[in-house]
Amino acid sequence: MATSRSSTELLEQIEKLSGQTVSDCYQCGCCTSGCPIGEAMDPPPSKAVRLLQLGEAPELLDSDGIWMCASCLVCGTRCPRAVDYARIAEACRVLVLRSKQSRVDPDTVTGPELEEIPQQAFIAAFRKSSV
Amino acid sequence: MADYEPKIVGFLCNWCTYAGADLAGTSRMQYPPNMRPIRVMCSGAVDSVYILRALLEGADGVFMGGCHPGDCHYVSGNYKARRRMVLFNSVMQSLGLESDRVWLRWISAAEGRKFADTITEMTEHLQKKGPSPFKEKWEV
Amino acid sequence: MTKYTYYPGCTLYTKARNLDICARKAAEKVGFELVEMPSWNCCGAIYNAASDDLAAQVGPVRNLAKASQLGDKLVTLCAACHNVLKRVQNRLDQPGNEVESERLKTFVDEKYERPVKVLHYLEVLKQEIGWDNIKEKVTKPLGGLKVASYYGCLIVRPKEVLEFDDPENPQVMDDLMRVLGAAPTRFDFKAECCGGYLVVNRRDVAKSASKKILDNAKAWGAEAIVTTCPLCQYNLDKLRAVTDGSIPVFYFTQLLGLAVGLAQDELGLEHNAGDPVGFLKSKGLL
Amino acid sequence: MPNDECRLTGTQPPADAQSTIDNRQSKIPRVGVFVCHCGINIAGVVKIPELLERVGTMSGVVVTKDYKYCCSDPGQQMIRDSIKSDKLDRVIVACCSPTLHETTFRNACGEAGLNPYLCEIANIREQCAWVTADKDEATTKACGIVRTTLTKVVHDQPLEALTVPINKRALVVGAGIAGIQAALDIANAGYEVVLVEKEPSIGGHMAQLSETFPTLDCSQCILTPRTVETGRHPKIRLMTYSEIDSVSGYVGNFKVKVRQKARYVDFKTCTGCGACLEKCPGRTESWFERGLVRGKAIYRLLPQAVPNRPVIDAKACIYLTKGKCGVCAKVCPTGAIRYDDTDKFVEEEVGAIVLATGYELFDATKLGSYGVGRVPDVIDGLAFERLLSASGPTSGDVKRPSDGKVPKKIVFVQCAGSRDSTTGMPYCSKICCMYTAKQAILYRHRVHDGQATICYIDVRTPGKGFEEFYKRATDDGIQYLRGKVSKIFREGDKVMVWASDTLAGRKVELEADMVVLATAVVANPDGVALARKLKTQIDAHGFMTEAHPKLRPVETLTAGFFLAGCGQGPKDIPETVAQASAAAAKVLAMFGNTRLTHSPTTAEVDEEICVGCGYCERTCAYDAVKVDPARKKAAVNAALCEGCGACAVACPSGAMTHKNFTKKAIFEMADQF
Amino acid sequence: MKGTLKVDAKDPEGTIRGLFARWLKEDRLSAILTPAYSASGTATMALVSNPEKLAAAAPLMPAMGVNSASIVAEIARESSPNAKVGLFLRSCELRAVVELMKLKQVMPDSLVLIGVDCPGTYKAAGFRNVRGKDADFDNKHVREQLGFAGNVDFRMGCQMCEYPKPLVYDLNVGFIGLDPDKELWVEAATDKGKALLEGVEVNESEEPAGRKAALADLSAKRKAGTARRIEELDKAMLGPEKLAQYFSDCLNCHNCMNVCPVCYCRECFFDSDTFQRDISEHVRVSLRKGVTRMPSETLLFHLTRMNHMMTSCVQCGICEDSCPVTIGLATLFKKVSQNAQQAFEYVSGRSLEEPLPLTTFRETEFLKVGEE
Repeated sequence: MATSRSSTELLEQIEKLSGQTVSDCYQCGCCTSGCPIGEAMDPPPSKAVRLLQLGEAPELLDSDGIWMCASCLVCGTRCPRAVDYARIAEACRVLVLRSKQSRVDPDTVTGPELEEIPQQAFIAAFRKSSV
Repeated sequence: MADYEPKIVGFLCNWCTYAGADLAGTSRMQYPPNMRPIRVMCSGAVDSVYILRALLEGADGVFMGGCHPGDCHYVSGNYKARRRMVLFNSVMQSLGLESDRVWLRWISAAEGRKFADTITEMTEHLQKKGPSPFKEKWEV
Repeated sequence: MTKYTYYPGCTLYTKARNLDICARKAAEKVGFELVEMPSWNCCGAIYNAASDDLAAQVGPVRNLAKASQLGDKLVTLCAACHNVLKRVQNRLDQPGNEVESERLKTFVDEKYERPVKVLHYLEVLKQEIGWDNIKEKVTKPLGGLKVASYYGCLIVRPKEVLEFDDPENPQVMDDLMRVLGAAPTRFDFKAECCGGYLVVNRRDVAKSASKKILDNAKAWGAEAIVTTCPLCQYNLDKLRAVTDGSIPVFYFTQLLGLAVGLAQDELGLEHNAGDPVGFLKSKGLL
Repeated sequence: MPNDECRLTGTQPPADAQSTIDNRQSKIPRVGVFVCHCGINIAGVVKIPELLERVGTMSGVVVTKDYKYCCSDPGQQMIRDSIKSDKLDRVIVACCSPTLHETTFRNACGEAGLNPYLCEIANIREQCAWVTADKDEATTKACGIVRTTLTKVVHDQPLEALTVPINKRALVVGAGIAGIQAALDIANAGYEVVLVEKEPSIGGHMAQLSETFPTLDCSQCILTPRTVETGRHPKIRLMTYSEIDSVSGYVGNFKVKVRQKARYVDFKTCTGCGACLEKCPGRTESWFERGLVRGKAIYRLLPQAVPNRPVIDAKACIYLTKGKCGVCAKVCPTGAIRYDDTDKFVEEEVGAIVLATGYELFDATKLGSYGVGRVPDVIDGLAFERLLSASGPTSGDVKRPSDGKVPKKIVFVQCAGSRDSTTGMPYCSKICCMYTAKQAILYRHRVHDGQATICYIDVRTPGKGFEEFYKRATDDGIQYLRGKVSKIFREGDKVMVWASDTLAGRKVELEADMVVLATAVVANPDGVALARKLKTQIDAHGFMTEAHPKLRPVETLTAGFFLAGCGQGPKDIPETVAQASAAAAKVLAMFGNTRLTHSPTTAEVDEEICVGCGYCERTCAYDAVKVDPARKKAAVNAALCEGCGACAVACPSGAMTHKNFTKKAIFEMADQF
Repeated sequence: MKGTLKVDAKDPEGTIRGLFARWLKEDRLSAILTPAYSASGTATMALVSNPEKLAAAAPLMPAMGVNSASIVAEIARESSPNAKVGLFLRSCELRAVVELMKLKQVMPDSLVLIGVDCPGTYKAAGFRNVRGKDADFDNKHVREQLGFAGNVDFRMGCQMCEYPKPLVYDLNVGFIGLDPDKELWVEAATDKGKALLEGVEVNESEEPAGRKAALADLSAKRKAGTARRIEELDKAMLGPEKLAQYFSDCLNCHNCMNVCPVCYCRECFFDSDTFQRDISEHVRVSLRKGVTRMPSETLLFHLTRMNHMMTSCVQCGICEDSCPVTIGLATLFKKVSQNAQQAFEYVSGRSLEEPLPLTTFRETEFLKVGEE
């Protein structure tokens, strides 16, 4: 698999920001198995790490999956190789956000329920997914 | 200092580091010839007086090689060597003497590469440091 | 009466008043006092795990510095605040982290005087007060109410930083419920995620994650759920319409308050969804 | 440029004063140095004539010779001749590593009448010629190596190899299939064996198994003949319900103290009729049945128990705990019950010890998300073996523990604690892939419409017939799902499994009636404790360490201790049996000698100097040094001493000496550069 | 059991002698080792068995000629079940006794360790002149406690001592932080110690706060002083050049070793034939460097000795007192041994249970050593 230069750099940045080493992962899939929102996450954690292992960091940064992780840390807690995917996802989001691209535009979030959602959820959501 | 060649006395434990040095040889790995190997049965059998003797008599460095912790052929000799080394370093540092002329390294029988690299690294390190101040300064 | 510096956080002043009010009043009943920290600021709501993102930690650092001037312990109640403050505190005082720690401290004017132990209210109950002492204060035992204790993710993980309880099968809240006279049920989803803040833009995801939690609690025979996180409470309680059949979700402080004799109007039940009053009456607890 | 030893020739003192040797020796040494070309291996780099010339000037050297291959017959003959004609009393052979030809040349010296320990090797091949390209540098280094060796050889003393008699009895610890096999092999060769087993019956884990992979032989059927043979073998002294209390002595001559646990049943009087077993009201956890059924306080491990005698579990016995009951004593027709029984100690003397302490399964309750202990229908592999076994609690019918229903869907979870460096063990347990496939196949034999799903990370089948067996499993419709299970929980009467299909890249939720965990194999904790007590090496996970991973796989670094079975690492039955026979062969090889030779380069004490401070005693890893408290003198038991030299270094006064590695010798070697 | 003991006639030393007399008379001790004055007034040690002969005993004498652990090693090398000897010794002496017990050079069974507070001592040599004709000098000395910490006439070892109160004892007699004209502090830590206090009128109490504070204060001041001295030492000694200079006067007399209480070998390694070189060796070595200093092994001796006994050094400084060329050994060994012992979390003489650092190890310690 050809690895472009920028993708190598991206991987380096992701590893640095997350403090994780993607080659530690042996693709057992435990993170995906245990992810409480694994069905909705695309790619699911193990596949996301696989993309990084294969040098496909740009594809991962473009994906939905990284925005779905709610940082519940179940994957990292149970990972037999002590890889914390939540931190990898965080690093990916940070890289996107730092290029000034918001995932969620606060103005577009609407709905009658918004009145009753605890504000911590808004702060968290916008901190995680908006510039 | 161009013609300065560091002299290193090496104490190699019979079971791991000596065998590792043999493996470096069998694999034809080249390393500088500055180290004179002395085969001892165990790193736990290297007395600090040997190291001091070598240093005071003009060696520029002393190398000690033993089995990795947990792998000692004699159960725990390398753990004892490690404690001796802690004491030795503490005494040297308390006196303001360089303890980086004395290297203790764990090198197994399978680590020929590591042996060759370590001796190369140590020789280069001592080359950079220059001759041991001990040999001249402690004479008349 | 021992006084503790208390950090309520924003949600406890608004949407989760029912978590906070009972906590303060119940504390006095069981023998300690929560003294609210003056001029606290937002904790940030979520911990930023990127290794270089120091700016995100400034808010919590300021809170911790202020708290350090008041004492060596800081009590939290909201699971999110607890998670953030505890993790930032860890970052400040972890050996080997001195350089970063010093940098962080330079961001705020307040002097960080000493390491502050960030304690969750439940930890205060267990470690500082003790179950036996609480048991003595129970005037209205909960009559064997079958409750499933739901901890969520934020107070148990990461385990080595939070040092709260077993992250797979935590027990603290179960123990408390037992002391209060309830019958905690087994429950396999004690520490699974409810979907958290995804409810803001991915309501569907939060709904399905919450449904699994509620389903499992009901499968184990739970009549009610207790929790300590406003967001968990919201996702489980307000979103429960999605589940077939209702099961009330209380804050543990509400049941604590009830058991130690707070009056009905002190429990903040009006902030819960459904008919919690009717439920408690049907169980003979009101 | 040649070193200073050559410059010294100009100031050579008169012969009677010239000596670098120990002053205690009156004789001036006559050292012969023989330089081997090793074809071009040495001679191609080291300048042999220059080396010979420089070495020839060194003090003490009386002759230098070189030869193309010193290790050849003519080469050895050259050395032998020179020893005689040049009246040599020391020999240095400058050649390859001593690990290759030290023995060769020492023997050659011995044949010429020179004490072999006065011959030393200067390693100028592996540590000089082969690692140094520059010829001058190599020559100088070779010269230095010879000089260092010369310094040693002149300090060497003639030594006699020690010999000790061998007590030709063996102790085998653990009577699983490994211990049984080793004991039978040794006993069948005509030597006595003491076989110690901590459980009341022999057989170990193999007795728990249903059928074995990949042949599906009935485990009981192939094991029972062996256990019966062991039980009545005239050369095997079987000590069940017993543990090793202590071992002292050394290879060939161990003294073993065995603690025979109180059985409360007189084995001589008991006929094994089993009347007591039926009436006993006391209940206990059954180790053998993996908690699937409650055992009785008086029990036999299994119906085919060897010896076929019950014992009483004192913790569960109502009479022994509360003083009431006594039913077993009342119904026993031969009056064999002894409530006043106590632990007894028996001493045995043996020459060799085989450690076959076996394995246990990882404590799966530590895998918090797998629900073990919370969800009754999550069991481990050994428990499932009991469910499959015809002699098990369900007579071989697969029924789940919670309600006795026949499970229609079983999920098998592999790597439950294996290959997991965070909550489990980092290694692969080696046998689980195969036994899981076997269990799934056997389940489908018992429950024809049953569905079996195996969640795995990688399927590992390196063994004869293994890959074929794996194919048999997939052919049988057993579903393999690649992905490690994260969570197991109960919902109603179903067991839910959160798995994933990494090949399809998605999360999967499985609904099952029962879940079987292939829990990691770990070293038996009792074996780990024993290894610690015996000071034999164990690895980070408690598995006993072999002397060499390739070439000495059944020996330990402690002479006289041998390894067999899973105590050394996870392995299947054929491998275990092979290793047990190998260990037995090693014991027999030892017993083939009348005496054992032991290297004489041991420690010795100069009593004149020793003040009995005990540094040496506390340093020795082999208990070979003891200080006599009354005399305040240390003494070395040469048979126990492995010759590491640590005690000599620990001794500050120099009272302790390591023979032929004396402080004076090494002290002066450190000065030769 | 602990508490205060009333002092009669403003004579604390006399009160202690009274205790000695009682123990000897009642056969609780067969003899007691105590500081004493010889007939000519020199400071020495005495083994007193006859209570009538106690007049010379000077339990509070502020002078030290040898570290008495050496004496104890002579008299208690073997256990002697019938004798019961009390050792009335100072902290550094008892710490050395403890090390020697671990080194099996002192048998504990027939000994009772009676510790006494020691605020510092003068050298025994010449002490006669310091004391003059003042028979009450010793009592005066303990009364005027203010100068303890800063007394520059004390032995250098004492000036750096941070353990004025012994660490291991059966019975401890103290006066620091009390008014010794009125009362002494006694504290029995073991049954042996309690047996000595039986029948003695002790006013039982907890250790007075004032005493604790005084001890801590003395200790702290000494530590600060030590730090200063080590700083000065470093200026004079650190590095190969200066170190050689520091030891350049050494005569190789080995006095420092001979008086050292924890240098317990019968024959020093340095007197063994390992160090005997013949003329050709000497010439060879000289040839290599062009010139060799003779005697040749002085630095090797000191460095090796440090490797041999720094973990057991009790920092009493008696080596310095005995050095004929006044090499500053006390401060040097204070620094080196303190560092060495800290590396192993060991304090020599602190406890009988702690194993000697070089006789033990943990698999998980010093993980960086050998791994760089």
